[in-house]
Amino acid sequence: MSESKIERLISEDGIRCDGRKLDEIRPIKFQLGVLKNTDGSAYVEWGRTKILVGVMGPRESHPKHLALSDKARVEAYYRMASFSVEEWKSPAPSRREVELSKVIREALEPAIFVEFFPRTSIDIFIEVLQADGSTRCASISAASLALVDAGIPMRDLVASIAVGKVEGKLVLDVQDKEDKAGESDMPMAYMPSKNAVTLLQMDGQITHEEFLQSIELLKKGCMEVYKKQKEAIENHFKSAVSNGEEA
Amino acid sequence: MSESKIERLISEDGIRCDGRKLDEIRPIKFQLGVLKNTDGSAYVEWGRTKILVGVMGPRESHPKHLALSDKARVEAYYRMASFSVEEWKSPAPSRREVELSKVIREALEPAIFVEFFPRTSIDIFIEVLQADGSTRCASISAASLALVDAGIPMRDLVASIAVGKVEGKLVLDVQDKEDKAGESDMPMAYMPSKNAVTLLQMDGQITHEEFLQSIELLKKGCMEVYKKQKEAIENHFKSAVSNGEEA
Amino acid sequence: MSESKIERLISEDGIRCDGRKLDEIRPIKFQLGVLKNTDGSAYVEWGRTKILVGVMGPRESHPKHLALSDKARVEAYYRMASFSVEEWKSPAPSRREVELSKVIREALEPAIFVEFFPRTSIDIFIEVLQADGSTRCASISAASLALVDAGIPMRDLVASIAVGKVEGKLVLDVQDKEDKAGESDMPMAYMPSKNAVTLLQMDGQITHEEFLQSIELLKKGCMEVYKKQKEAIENHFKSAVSNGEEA
Amino acid sequence: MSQRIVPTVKRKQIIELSESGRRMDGRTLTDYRDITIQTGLVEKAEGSALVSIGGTKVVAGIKFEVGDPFPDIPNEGVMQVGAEFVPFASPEFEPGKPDEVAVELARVVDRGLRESKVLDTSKLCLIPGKKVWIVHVDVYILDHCGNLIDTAALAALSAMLSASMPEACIEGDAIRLTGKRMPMPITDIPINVTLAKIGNKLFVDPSFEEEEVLDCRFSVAFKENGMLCAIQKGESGYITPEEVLRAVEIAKDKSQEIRKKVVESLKLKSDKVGES
Amino acid sequence: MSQRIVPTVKRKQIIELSESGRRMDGRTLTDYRDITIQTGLVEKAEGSALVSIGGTKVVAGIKFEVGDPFPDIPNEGVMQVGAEFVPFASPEFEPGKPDEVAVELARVVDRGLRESKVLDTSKLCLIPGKKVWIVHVDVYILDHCGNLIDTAALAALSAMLSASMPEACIEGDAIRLTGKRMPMPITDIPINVTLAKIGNKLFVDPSFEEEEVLDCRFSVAFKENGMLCAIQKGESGYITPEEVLRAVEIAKDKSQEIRKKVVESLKLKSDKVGES
Amino acid sequence: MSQRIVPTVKRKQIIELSESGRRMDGRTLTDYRDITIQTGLVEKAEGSALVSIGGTKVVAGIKFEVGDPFPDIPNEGVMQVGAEFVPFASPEFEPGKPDEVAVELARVVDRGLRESKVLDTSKLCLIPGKKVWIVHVDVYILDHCGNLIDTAALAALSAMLSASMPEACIEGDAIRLTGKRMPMPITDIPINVTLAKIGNKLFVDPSFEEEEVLDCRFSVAFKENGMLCAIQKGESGYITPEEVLRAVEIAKDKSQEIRKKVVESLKLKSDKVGES
Repeated sequence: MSESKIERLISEDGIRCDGRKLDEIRPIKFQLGVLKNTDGSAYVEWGRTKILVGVMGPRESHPKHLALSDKARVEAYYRMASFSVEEWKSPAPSRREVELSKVIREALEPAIFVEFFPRTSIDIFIEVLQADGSTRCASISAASLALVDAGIPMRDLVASIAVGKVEGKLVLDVQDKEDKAGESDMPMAYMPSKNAVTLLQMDGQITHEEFLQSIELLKKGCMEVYKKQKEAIENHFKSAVSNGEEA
Repeated sequence: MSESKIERLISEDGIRCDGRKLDEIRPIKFQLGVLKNTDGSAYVEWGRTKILVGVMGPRESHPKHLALSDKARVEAYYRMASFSVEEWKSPAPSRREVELSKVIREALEPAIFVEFFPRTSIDIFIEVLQADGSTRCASISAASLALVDAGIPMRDLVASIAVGKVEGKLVLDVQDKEDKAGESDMPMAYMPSKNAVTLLQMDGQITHEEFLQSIELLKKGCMEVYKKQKEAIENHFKSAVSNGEEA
Repeated sequence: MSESKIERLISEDGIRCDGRKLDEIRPIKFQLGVLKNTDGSAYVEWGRTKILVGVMGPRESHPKHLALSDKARVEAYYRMASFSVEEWKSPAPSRREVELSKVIREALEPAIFVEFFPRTSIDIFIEVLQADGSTRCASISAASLALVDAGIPMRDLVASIAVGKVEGKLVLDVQDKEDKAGESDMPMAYMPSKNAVTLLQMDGQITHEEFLQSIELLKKGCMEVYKKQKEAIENHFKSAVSNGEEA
Repeated sequence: MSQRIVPTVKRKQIIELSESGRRMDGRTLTDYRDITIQTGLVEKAEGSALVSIGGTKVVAGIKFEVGDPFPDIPNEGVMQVGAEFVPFASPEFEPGKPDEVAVELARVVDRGLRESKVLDTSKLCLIPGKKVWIVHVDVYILDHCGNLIDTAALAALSAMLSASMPEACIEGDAIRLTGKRMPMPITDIPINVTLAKIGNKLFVDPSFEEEEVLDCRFSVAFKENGMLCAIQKGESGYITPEEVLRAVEIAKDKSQEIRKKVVESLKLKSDKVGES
Repeated sequence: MSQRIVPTVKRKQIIELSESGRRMDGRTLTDYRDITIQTGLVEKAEGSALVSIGGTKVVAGIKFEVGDPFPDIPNEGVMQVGAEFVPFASPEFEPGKPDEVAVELARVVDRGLRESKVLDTSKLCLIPGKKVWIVHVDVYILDHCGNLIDTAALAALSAMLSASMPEACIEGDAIRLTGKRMPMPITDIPINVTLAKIGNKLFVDPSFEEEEVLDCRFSVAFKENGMLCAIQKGESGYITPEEVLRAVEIAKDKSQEIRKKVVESLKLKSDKVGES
Repeated sequence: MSQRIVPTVKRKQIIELSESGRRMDGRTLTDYRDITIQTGLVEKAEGSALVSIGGTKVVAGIKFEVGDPFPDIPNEGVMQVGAEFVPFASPEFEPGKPDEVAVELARVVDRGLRESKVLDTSKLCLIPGKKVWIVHVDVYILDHCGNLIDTAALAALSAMLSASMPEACIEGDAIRLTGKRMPMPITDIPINVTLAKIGNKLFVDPSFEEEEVLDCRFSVAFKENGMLCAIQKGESGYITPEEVLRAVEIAKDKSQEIRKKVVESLKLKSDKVGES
């Protein structure tokens, strides 16, 4: 918001401030099985956004009275490290972190066969080490992989990405600078094989036409993330096999 | 307190700033059965003071270990909406709200046949939408009606009103302006048919003689509130019958 | 810290600002059985430091799921009264109080035959009425006596004292003024008959040589405290017998 | 253990009925329940509104307070939106438990108002860089019979539209209130429309019983000029992209209908809003 | 489930004994237990007192702090009363659980002091409109054997009466403490008297076992000049108006008795108080 | 009831093995597990480090903030150390539960840094008496496989050693950041070494399974010049004075070994530190 508007975020030939094209996503690096004390884990570097996800479960619900008789109880905890953002952030969860925990849980739960694990809990802990835009998309995408790493049966991976409007143009995969200066932000989470949108939010102002274009762009972006997720899984299990150990 | 003392609150012929006589109560309008998701409810407009009360129960105590083996557990929650007072109020309960919740509960419990409902809870939720003095009296009086609306057997209605000392004179049913500028405030809750005082508090300074007079004035005031409570019940059940439905 | 360094805390002939020699402890007065509603209690005046300790237990653990199947659960709660220190202190427990509660518990638990009381709780409540240095040492020493007063079987008393470095010299039993101006503070808790150190902490900077000397000085100091503890127990039971009542 | 009686029978009924375009309470799939808007109930607040959609009842109040600006926008007032669940609004609300549902509600209402720039915060500066108006917009859920988001958003909006603000006079570093009132700098009338997806049908303005069996919730807010200014998908089911597009189409129509209702209820000159 | 063994047998005993004007511990119905007042225990506090009524023991401490005035009384100091239940005072107090009982206790003690204007807060202003003395009056319940309100009120009062305050020197906008002490601006000696109603009898200064079986509690505070300055009925029973009048008569007498005790204990020149 | 399966069998194994100077994971009693230090992971922080000792993993970050000094040291910056247990670090950590273990950890790390005067806070003053730099040092426990204290202390230290601070320009009462960076005023490299006492043996750098069966924990921090700057005994067992002396001897050696590792990893000119 304090960015001077004189600095252009998109050049005349449609190149963004970090050199990307309008519909180009940032470099994304997923890694599974990075933590020792979880049932499953994943790490993602998504541009400069860096996030660790750990999954505990299915395990006994605690406290017990919160257990559900017909399915697993899924909880997500999205937290930002105090040093992950420009200004030092108090470790107490903000209202933003509370809301994001909720929508992230709701984005992931439709992908999990929760009905296989009645009376248990599946806890998804997300720690944002560095936030540079699209942290909820990166969290959801990485959490899908952590769930896979935990061996939890899933309907499909959930891939997620955001479209923004910057200087009047729709751009894929907004980074922090674009988000703050931009006119809108629209993250989506998507299970491609189910054609299922599990998260959709929007802030800002867009026309109906831009909305329709955004949905298309989001589907394209999610497919690219999805591809990277699949590669990460493949690499993980390949290396596990070559190491002669269980992933 | 910031009221300028130059403005007189009582005229020379004993008329108060809102036109009332010294022992005259404000217009009071009770209404039963105003909420859909409670077991009983009531709304009161008491001058400009506006309060909603909802009763839940008797219902299973939660958490269970708080249940009592010989009677219902009664709880009252007195809360002021953030916009109910001059200055914006944080929604976190103040120490005043905690104390008022306690004395309101203690004012109502003697009227309830709690021994009929062992192991259950009766929760009385009070939301002050606008506070213009005597909110505890209005809360207690309205809560009595909400309990009736919930079909909870009562020994009697609890009627409540306050006497204040303003410019050296005792006045019945103090409003906010009189309370803040006044020398004392003395609310009482009373079950007429039992001759039972269930709440009595006093702030300020009064002589023994003024104390005796106050008690008389409070009894008179409570009888007037009591009459209005009975009318409200009658109207409520009458209209319920004429509508051919259960209240 | 705001103490002016011009004021010398130790005179040229090795006398401290309160008249003590370098290895001299302050006057200490222990008293057992000072509270009525506890299972055991003790009061200590240690120089100007004044502390009350109450012990509840062994009693049923609450909440139950915290009980341990093989031993008593010991908890210590170290709290400072709002008026016990120079600046008014909020009653909410500070991080310092939380840490001290932990190390005090860990200093006392090795002395208690916890294995005699599985499934129970022993709660040690410490209230610092006035803090003038070495409050953790005074708390541990007094809590030992409160445990004895509660009739809880102990391996030995725990005696505790601190050594500080002030103006380059090691001094025994630091008071507040010396602690704040001093270069280091090193409290120890010790069970003499077991040769067991149950608490040891250090702040500040000392050489290895000073460290070795400190340990010797601490052992000497603990023995003196231990003697006073034993005297207090003797006096207490003597007076109990002479009063013909149970202590 | 929490006993969730999954209301499968009711869900089946609701879906079957929806095949013929109807609902349990007689509405069509695109009907709202009755909407009532009453403003001015709380005279002590700068603005207030009691709004009901069907049995759902929400009161909103506006309070002004002098406060510090955010460092990065030193010359703008601050709008703060809060949502409280009064425990009598539903047997499920517990006293004093701040809940993720309340947080989400407050933030969705906030975004609907904020992103449409309904309030021109640049006109709420008192002493540049030092003191600005803090505008508290608090919604209290009084009765929960479904569709809290639309009801709360409408209550917050109506309270703002009906509010007046204190006139202040700056004398050096002192702020003096003249005691007079002036209109709020309102620039838009954003309307939020929520639909429930149940089976493969979309239900406008879901009732409490519909919410109990829904797959997911979809809310979208529109500005007067037809632009979208907020979207929120909720609950642990999914929606297809095609259903999203359909939901937005339906919501756009409904938003105009409700905006008309607001303008009539508050006797606004609709064309005047937007000028401020 | 909480096992409340209603002590009906004990209640019966207490009531029967009261018929002949006596109590379990040998007192008459209007006797206080022994009262002891020890001041100056906490030298670091500006004032302190350890007060016991029978086995009930409360320590109170006074601390001064420089702070901001309330906006509506910009030239007056602020008195803040807090009450803490030390968990060893009773098996029923849990650590760290802020409790409505503690809140009520603090507020009743506060009102007794505040409404009698015991402290002349107009003399606690440092820089008008900007800085004033905040006076913290904190009571800690050490041993609970009944009648906390009177014991806590007496401890708070005694601590205040025995306190001295720091002398401050104002140099421009800076506040410098001279290191000297001056007397507190005390203007009254309000005394709180509590009675329990059990059956149709009134018991002055109820013991713990009497409190377990009481119908209700009734507390009233008197100023030196005999005026009432605070009343609080407590607990979930009732009292008749006639009993209220009787209680006030009894309490008035007892308040004078206790005030005499305070004056003697603190070696106050009783006539000096009120001048300040 | 909490089911503590006391791992007596494992304890016996560990003690037996230690008789021949060996440990379950093949180490000798004085070996550390592998130590890795990676700095600069979090570019948005003024400094950061991801440190692992064996499987234990801790990330630390440094943030600068302009704030108020403490009244008693008005011309010095403030260092604040926090420790957070990320719940995925161990099945025993619960979300959002501030824990005495985390508090102790933060305070022990804090003392190791503070008492060695690692940061020259006198160089962090911006406007004397008014504004200073607040330096937040926060450690996040990511994976708990034993010896949190040493790992956290090393992460905090490495983050500080690798940090740069914003250059500020004071213009009257305004603080302007030039956008440039300057080195932190670091004056020492304190190293914390933790041993576990199990039976009558001391185990350097205890693993998680060793911690489960230990008698007590003993941590000591050394400055570059060999002085001790912090000690903390932990857990509910005891240690003899003789063992304490032995532990300090061992720790002294290990601290030099680890300091060398830090200097190499961060490519510090070891002799340069200490001048700043």
